[in-house]
Amino acid sequence: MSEAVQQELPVITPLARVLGQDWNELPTDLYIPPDALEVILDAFEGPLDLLLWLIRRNNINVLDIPMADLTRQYVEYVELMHKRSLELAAEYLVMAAMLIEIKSRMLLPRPEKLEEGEEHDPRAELVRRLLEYEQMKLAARNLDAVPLLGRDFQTITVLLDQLAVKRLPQVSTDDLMAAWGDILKRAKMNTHHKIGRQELSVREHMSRVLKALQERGRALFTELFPVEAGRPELVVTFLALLELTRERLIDLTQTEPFAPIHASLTHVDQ
Amino acid sequence: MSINNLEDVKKVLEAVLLSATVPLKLGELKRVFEEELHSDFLRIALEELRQEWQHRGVELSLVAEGWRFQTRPEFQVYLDRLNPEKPPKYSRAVLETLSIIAYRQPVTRGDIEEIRGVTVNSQIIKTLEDRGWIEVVAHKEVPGRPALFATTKQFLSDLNLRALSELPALPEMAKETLFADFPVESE
Amino acid sequence: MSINNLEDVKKVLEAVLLSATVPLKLGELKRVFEEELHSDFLRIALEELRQEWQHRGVELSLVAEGWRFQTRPEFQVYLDRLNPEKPPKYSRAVLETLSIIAYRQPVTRGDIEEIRGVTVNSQIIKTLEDRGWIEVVAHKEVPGRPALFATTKQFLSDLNLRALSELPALPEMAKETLFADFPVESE
Repeated sequence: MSEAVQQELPVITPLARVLGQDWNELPTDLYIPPDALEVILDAFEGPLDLLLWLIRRNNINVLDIPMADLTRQYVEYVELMHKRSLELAAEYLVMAAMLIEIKSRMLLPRPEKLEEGEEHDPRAELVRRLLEYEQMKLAARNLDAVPLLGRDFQTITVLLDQLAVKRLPQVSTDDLMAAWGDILKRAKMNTHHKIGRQELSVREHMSRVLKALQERGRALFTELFPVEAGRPELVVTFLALLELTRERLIDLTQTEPFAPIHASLTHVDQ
Repeated sequence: MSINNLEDVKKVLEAVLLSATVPLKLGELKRVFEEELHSDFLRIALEELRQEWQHRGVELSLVAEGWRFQTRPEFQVYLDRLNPEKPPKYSRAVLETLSIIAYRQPVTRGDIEEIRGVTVNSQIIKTLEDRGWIEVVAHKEVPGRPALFATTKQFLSDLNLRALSELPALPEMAKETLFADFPVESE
Repeated sequence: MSINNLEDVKKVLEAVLLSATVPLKLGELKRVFEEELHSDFLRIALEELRQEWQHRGVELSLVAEGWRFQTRPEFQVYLDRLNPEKPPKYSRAVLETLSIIAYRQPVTRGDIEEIRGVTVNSQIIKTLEDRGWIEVVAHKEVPGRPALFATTKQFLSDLNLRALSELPALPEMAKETLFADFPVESE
């Protein structure tokens, strides 16, 4: 595990650049060129991180920390930072106070054993926190190594066929009737005469005749009748032609009596 | 992983194209490989890939912007069930206009306006024309020669009707008043 | 197209999952079919599909939020050549905070600060919330009612995991001291 811990030390490559020289490691003594100090401080995530680094660098057994040495080193770092007027997070000072307190308690005579086999060690709480932080630090590194969406792999979203995806509103005959109902309610028209299905059919044939004439321009009157259709159809077509003429939508022309009758779309200029 | 055969190239192309959010051109696909691959080699790989996907719900196709995977239209029905968005609805104005054209054809825009009592927005007519439900069948010989609109065959088939006469008869009240004072006849 | 065999079901599932924008659960996949398909039948189809995609650049994966297709990490090198911008790396502070929430959830900001020994910047929490990885699941009934954070399903899905138990195991520490009186558990 100690290798893992070594790797986990804050790594900035180079750690700092001072007077044109790269610092790839933290110095073993306490002298740190002032320009590098801020960079080094930035590399630590807080007092626990700095303490862990001191412990691991000095190969200290975390369960048996020599408080005097560790406190001295830590406090010297903090004082150095302070002297350089670096903005020092309050946590660093709180930790210094805590270390000094543990150290002084260690100097006092050991109290009686609290419980069977268990001795109260003033360092216990510090050790617990150090180990817990170290564990989360390692866990964070492991977590970062897990393949991550967007970084290490991507999801698939195949495009939808654009034509198919466009949904058009559907209309039913009920919708049309309802729309008519709305119109009528608004119009409040008076009743004069009835028009039923037959009229509607005439209207449909009016459209059909107009379409046919639009394609051909001009047609023989007789050609406009769907011969294959039954008698009612022929009658309706005839009514449609009469109605179209009455509404001046088509012209019926006959050059002389008994000559073929021609139908054409009305043109103003004719 | 080194790329040394057609199968490997196809595997990479498939992964790249499936995960892409935009169509990719041949030049872009080339850039994916460390090795300098010949365009023809890539084209062969793409063509083989396209054939392998031929009988599936997703297809590889070459569109103007490049190569892309897309769903086949036949599978849209399944995707729709997954996202049952409310189907879009036509506005009341569109429906009223459509019903006037259906029941009173051929009619001009002026006729529709007179019946509805309000101006008919061009967008409404365009919506119905774009849908392929109405068309201009003639022009009325009055000043301005306004277009006469009628419904199309497609309108009938989309509403599952064989002829206009299959449109539902209007309610009694409606029947009585429907064509009264209809502007065209009232002259 | 009617669905009457395993191959057809697989074809539809493939098209639906390839075009989906989010992972799909079994229940959602069921809804895609008009026929009432048995869950076990769908599971078999999904498992067969997963195996068919086994040796390709894309894989069918079951994550916390459901089934989805995704590229294999080994193919990322090709995708990166197409889109050379790498997503930003998270700082140690963000990663440590995320780990604490992931392994110790639910935790308050105070709990996180206690473990890390420093104040937790609001920006760190916001970064993780914006990513959709953590959320407030409750408020602790102590003065100030601090928010209790937990990881989301999306966090698991983004790490290609189905459950928290699939997270990498916590590194072994000197256990006898470590869990002696962990603040969250000590209440």
